[in-house]
Amino acid sequence: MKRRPFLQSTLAASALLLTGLFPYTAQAAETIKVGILHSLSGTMAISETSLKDMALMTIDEINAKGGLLGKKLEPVVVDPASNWPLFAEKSRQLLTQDKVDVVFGCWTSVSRKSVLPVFEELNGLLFYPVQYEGEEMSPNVFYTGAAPNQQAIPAVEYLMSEDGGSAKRFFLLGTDYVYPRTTNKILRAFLHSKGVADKDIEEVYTPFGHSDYQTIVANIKKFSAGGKTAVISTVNGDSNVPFYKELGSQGLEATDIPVVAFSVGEEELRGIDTKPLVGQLAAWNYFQSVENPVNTEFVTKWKAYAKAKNLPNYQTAVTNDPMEATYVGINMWAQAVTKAGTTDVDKVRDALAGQTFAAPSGYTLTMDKTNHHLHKPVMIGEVQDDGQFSIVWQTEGPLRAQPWSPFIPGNDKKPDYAVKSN
Amino acid sequence: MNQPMTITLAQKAGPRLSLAVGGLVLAILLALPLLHLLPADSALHVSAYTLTLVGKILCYAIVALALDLVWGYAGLLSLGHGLFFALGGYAMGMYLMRQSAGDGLPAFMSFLAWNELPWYWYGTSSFLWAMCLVVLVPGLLALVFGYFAFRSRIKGVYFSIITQALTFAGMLLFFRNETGFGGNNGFTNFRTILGFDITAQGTRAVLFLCTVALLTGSLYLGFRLARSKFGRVLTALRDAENRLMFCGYDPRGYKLFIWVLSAVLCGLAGALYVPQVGIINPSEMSPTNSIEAAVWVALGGRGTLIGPLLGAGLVNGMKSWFTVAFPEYWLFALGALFIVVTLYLPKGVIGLLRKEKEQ
Amino acid sequence: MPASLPRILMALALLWPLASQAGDANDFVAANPAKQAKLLESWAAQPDPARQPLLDALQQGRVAADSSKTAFIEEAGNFSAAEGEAEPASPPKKLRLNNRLRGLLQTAQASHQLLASEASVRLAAAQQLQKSAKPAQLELLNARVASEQDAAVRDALALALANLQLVDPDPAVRLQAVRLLGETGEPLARTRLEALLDGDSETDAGVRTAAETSLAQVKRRLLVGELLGQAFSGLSLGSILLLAALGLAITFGLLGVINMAHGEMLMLGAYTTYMVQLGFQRLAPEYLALYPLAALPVAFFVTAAIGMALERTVIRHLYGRPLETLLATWGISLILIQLVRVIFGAQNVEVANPEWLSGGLQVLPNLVLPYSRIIIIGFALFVVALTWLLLNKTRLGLNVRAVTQNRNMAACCGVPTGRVDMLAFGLGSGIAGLGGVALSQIGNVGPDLGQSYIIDSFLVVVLGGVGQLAGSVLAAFGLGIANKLLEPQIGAVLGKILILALIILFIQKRPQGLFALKGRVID
Amino acid sequence: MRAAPIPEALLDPNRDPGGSREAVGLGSSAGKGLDVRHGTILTLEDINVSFDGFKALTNLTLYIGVGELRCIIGPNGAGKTTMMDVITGKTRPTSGSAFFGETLDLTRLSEVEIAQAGIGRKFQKPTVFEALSVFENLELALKTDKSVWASLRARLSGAQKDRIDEVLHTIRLDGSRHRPAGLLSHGQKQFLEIGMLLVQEPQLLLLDEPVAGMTDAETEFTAELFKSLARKHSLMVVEHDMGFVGTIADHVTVLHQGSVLAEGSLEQVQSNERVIEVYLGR
Repeated sequence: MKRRPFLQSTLAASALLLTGLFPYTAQAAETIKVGILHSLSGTMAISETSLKDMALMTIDEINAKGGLLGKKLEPVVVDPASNWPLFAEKSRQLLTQDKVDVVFGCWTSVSRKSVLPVFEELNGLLFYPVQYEGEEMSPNVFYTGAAPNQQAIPAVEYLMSEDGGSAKRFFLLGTDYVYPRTTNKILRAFLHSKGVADKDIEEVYTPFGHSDYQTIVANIKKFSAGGKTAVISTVNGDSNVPFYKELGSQGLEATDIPVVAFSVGEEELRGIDTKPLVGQLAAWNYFQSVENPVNTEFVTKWKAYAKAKNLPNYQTAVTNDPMEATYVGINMWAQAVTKAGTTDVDKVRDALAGQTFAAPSGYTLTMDKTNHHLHKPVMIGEVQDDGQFSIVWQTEGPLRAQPWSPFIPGNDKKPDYAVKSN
Repeated sequence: MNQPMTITLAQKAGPRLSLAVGGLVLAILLALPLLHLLPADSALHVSAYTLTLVGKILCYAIVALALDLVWGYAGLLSLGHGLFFALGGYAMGMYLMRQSAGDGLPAFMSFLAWNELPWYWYGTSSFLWAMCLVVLVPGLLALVFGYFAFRSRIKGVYFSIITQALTFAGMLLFFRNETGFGGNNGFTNFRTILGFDITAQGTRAVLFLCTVALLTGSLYLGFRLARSKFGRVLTALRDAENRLMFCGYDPRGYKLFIWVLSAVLCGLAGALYVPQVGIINPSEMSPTNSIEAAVWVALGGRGTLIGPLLGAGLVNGMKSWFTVAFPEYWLFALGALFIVVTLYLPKGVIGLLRKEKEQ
Repeated sequence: MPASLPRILMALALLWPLASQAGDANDFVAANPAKQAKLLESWAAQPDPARQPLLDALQQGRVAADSSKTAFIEEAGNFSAAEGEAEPASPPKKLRLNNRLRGLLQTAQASHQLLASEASVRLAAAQQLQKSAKPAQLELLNARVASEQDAAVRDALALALANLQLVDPDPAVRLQAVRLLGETGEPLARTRLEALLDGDSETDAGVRTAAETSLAQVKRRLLVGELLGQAFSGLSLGSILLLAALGLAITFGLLGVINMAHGEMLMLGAYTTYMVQLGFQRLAPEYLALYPLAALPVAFFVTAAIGMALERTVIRHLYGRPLETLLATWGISLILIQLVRVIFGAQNVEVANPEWLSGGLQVLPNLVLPYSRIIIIGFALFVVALTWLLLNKTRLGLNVRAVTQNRNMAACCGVPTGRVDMLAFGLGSGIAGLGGVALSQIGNVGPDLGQSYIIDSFLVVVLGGVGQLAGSVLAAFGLGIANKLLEPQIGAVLGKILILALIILFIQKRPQGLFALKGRVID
Repeated sequence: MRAAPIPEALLDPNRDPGGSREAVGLGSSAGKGLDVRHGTILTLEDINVSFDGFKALTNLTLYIGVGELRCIIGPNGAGKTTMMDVITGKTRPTSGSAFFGETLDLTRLSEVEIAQAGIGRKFQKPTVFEALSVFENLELALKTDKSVWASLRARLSGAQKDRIDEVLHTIRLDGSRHRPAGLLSHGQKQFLEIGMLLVQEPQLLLLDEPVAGMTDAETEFTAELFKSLARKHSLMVVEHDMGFVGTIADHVTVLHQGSVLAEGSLEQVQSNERVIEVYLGR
């Protein structure tokens, strides 16, 4: 009786399996395929989903202007589900099965490290939009986020300046993984070079997903009794809320002990009541509150897009640094394709060197001629009660990235141009 | 559930058919790497993507089988098998890192400004020693943990929860840069294995064949165990441990044997997984992964040998397909699948197939 | 440097009365940040009650400037000139202060508030000055100590003064200041006293000895505060673990369902809180502060209803097959997470603490007990008591216990087992929902909220002994305190690993948990 | 409370308890190593067990002779099952001594060691390996090397197969040898469990309510079976069914509130005033 449906479902299941193994390849080449490799589920979805939407918006925008080389761009969205080996698998799929010409994606360093060998093996092209710890320069990756010298070091310089509160002691707080550890290593070397002694630097790490900051905040308080203290936070996304809430409830204000964060932007602040946070700092290369016509247009477009696509909570849609980096990356790639007249990876790579783009940050950003990183301005923003940042300090102009930080021994021998890691 | 019965049943239902299907699958699996060696423009060429994807799923299938040996047969649900898998993978990864580092230190260490290898890295440049570690590390950990757990007669949910705690602790430990395994980035960027380029078609094909061999070997081992008196003691242990003790059997030895065997199989699967996938990092130890492995087994049908393999293939195949076709909805599909299977297919997919055969 | 700066400021201060007439507000608005800082410092040394409205407006961020750098003060959306009569030449833009200015502003405010009529305001001001008084304020403080009537305020002022007197040229003054500092428990006093121990900075041996004595006293008081703080944070962490685990103690402990979707019940409770908050914002903004109270029953019933629906549709088919409930509930949990992600977005949503849950109670100078945490501890105990009463003193509780102990027998006795199962599962889920409300006040509210608590919750229930409410309570507080004792010693990461290892060892020792029922072995 | 009187039979060195001196050498059931010089196979002296303050056994003293068939009766909660738990090592007494033969200290041995030493137990609720066939159940119970390594290489010898067939016949389950044990009726499961005890060849059999749920015919058959087992083996039967007890027992021990209330033949026990008081109420 039940036999037929069962058989059918089994057949259907095996069909699913087969299509999974052998995805249909390529249609005609009327479009240029663009891969988007951001986690839409799992722990990283919180950060990466908006980058996917931003990429789609930018692609729409380019298509609205007639596409590239007379062809439309066709986005191919996949979900690596915050699973690092899946990132490698998906990138291979994008490059060999879907035959995309470029991929925009990844957030965490580990996901980038996971796909890197694939991109190098298949000579693909990846645009990576997030600030990271540096120590990498692959010919197959363009890094549109900040290297440590484009974010962390200027932030600390600001804290040591009179306007930043002339901090003498530094509490380096991070989640225990590679980016915070490396950044703090660089910062410690930098602080040493500025004459800060080891007794005035405290490094504390918490496990992933840590949510109880009572002891740590108490320790910060204790540490701060020894002199003007600043906290440099590389706490990972989700742990920030309990950390800031604890700061607020133990009565630590930014005027006493400023906290500068490298992973807290507008998007993260959407999930936090910012009133107790006013005055806390963040260092980025872009803030939504930057005032210039390019940014005004950028923000307006994004809000309109969010509303049109009915994204969740579109009423409070914001832009942030990695979104801007995604936007800049796609546009630079488009310019390079136009310049090269082809989507061929080697030609586009050559065309990208020295490419410039008037970015929403208000600066004309340049892709470095050799090191695959963007020249970026650095801005320090203070949290306002409306969830935006007011910019209290910024660099004169864009800085060249130093992916091989001079503060890490041995890096002086590293070449200043991209070479395959293999 | 009823393993010995099902075996007899399968025999009755036509060993020829089972053998034919099994042989066909094996033939396809053996053909895949050979087809991969064909030139890329050939119509029959199997892409590296397909090969690594199938290779990955086969590794998962071994894990499922190993888990089924302890869960389906001995009734011990481990929610920490990801740990053994990852440990095997890390042991292999250490060797691969040493290979790509040449005479120097692995990249992540020089980056931490370490000047010499930690003691546990000694000898990892030797493939042989790395292979020993692949077996020894998960095996010894399982032995020590199992010895204490079974001595205290921890079973059921308690056992599941402490295995989960174990793998969670392992994950936190490996997350730390200081532990000396590359922190959350783990190991990537492997170059050569035994001197062969890891991305070469030939190397891929050989690795794939090794995986098929390990899978067939484990399957054969499982089959022999299940048909031996040992297998029947395990079944008895699962259903009525007290009765078995009063028959004069010491359950600890039996549990420990199958538990360690299962951990070692997982370690081996992990060791084959790493060079094919190209990365090993602590998220393999996350409790979620281990729960997922339990789901493969339940989905396929536990207490059978083929069921877990089917389950691993089905879930991972679906995952690969869904995450491309409907990226936002694949969790719904996966979740619904679990519910439907537990509610309507208590014996898993294999139970369903058997029912078909019976009619 | 420390000597020359006051002198310059004094000189400035002498000039000030003249300049002041030109309009503080307009001066401030026209100045660059460095000059603004100087202005604030001088105001702090020379308080003038007439400046109070300006300072208030600055602190509340209501000061704006037009293009001609004329100062305006915003009042309910309208801008009026801060000084004299003027119309804005362009739409005024609000002045943004940076941290440094905000700090100086606080000090200036405190100086001005020393002149306030209420003693409590003066006291708070004096306490603020203990932290931030600048040498330039020495004269002001001296004058205020002399004229202050209220004893408490005078003591506080004396202390603020003592901080400045540590560098007084007169050893006798320094000695007195050192003695005074010895009577406090301020972490800052410790640093200041430590600086005096060194022969280079403090030449007088008598002062040095007194500093040593005072330092010992301060350290003792600080230690007390630290220990109390540790104990409190242990209790607080315990109460959070308890709230997270309590629902599970029912669904898993009593019903035997390995409820992997328990974390999602917490998450749904937290999202319900978010929705209630939104509702209040839209419909009754005047009662917004009460939204957490309103969220409690709502969250309870919402999650209980979802729990009951799940029980009726899925879980009731799985009783007696505990390991299969694990798989089914895991599926449910995946679906719920993704559902929330699709509806509310992957990002965290904002759940703000109302006024009465923000800030903390200053018990000792180095010990603040956050109100939210105090209330959560109380709330956890309240929920435990409620659950205990429900299970032990009501008909429902009796039925639940009967069903969980012997389903068939209970059915024979006329207990409607289906209904009881449903209600019990609903109760467990509802309690998880209550836990979610509490968690939303201290952590983030996002789709993954539940995932971060599920492992801890299971550990608490298992450690306490399945089916033992008291065991869960003890396990939660035990884990919380152990965690907080270990954290300062070996760091949060190793601490967590060690705790997990200890739990594994403990279960070896007592496989049935803390509170296992001993008895005849039932087969 | 005074210790219960020791049966005369056991005190008299000239008498063979149960007439089974020679039973020691009979079959393989008499373990090679077991020292039963004094004719006592089980000695329990002053056993106390308490669970969280509740005293389950109080100064229990009991002796079972070699080849004896002893029935234990007593109201619910008298401590019958707890006593079996103590003998089989499942529960450790708080004080007192328990010896199997003259030398094996049961309080120091694990359950498995006790089972291997030659004490078999049948549970109150029939417990068989439901997923295995009847034959496989017996195969597992069969007296043989039970270590992991042995089980990996185990093959049944002809003699072992014959032994299983023989027992299958005895317990009247020859027809169901390949049926999964889970599909047997309640009574059949009882027999299967008894069969498993038989192939295990213990010297002392502990049987907890063996005829519960059996038809009259089955009960009768069981009584015959037990009587034939006595002498070759020692049996301790816990039973409520007085009729059954009457047909099989030479000696009856009455337990009450964790200690021995009376001991002797069924008639002696039934006429004991204290027993009447306990069973019938004051």
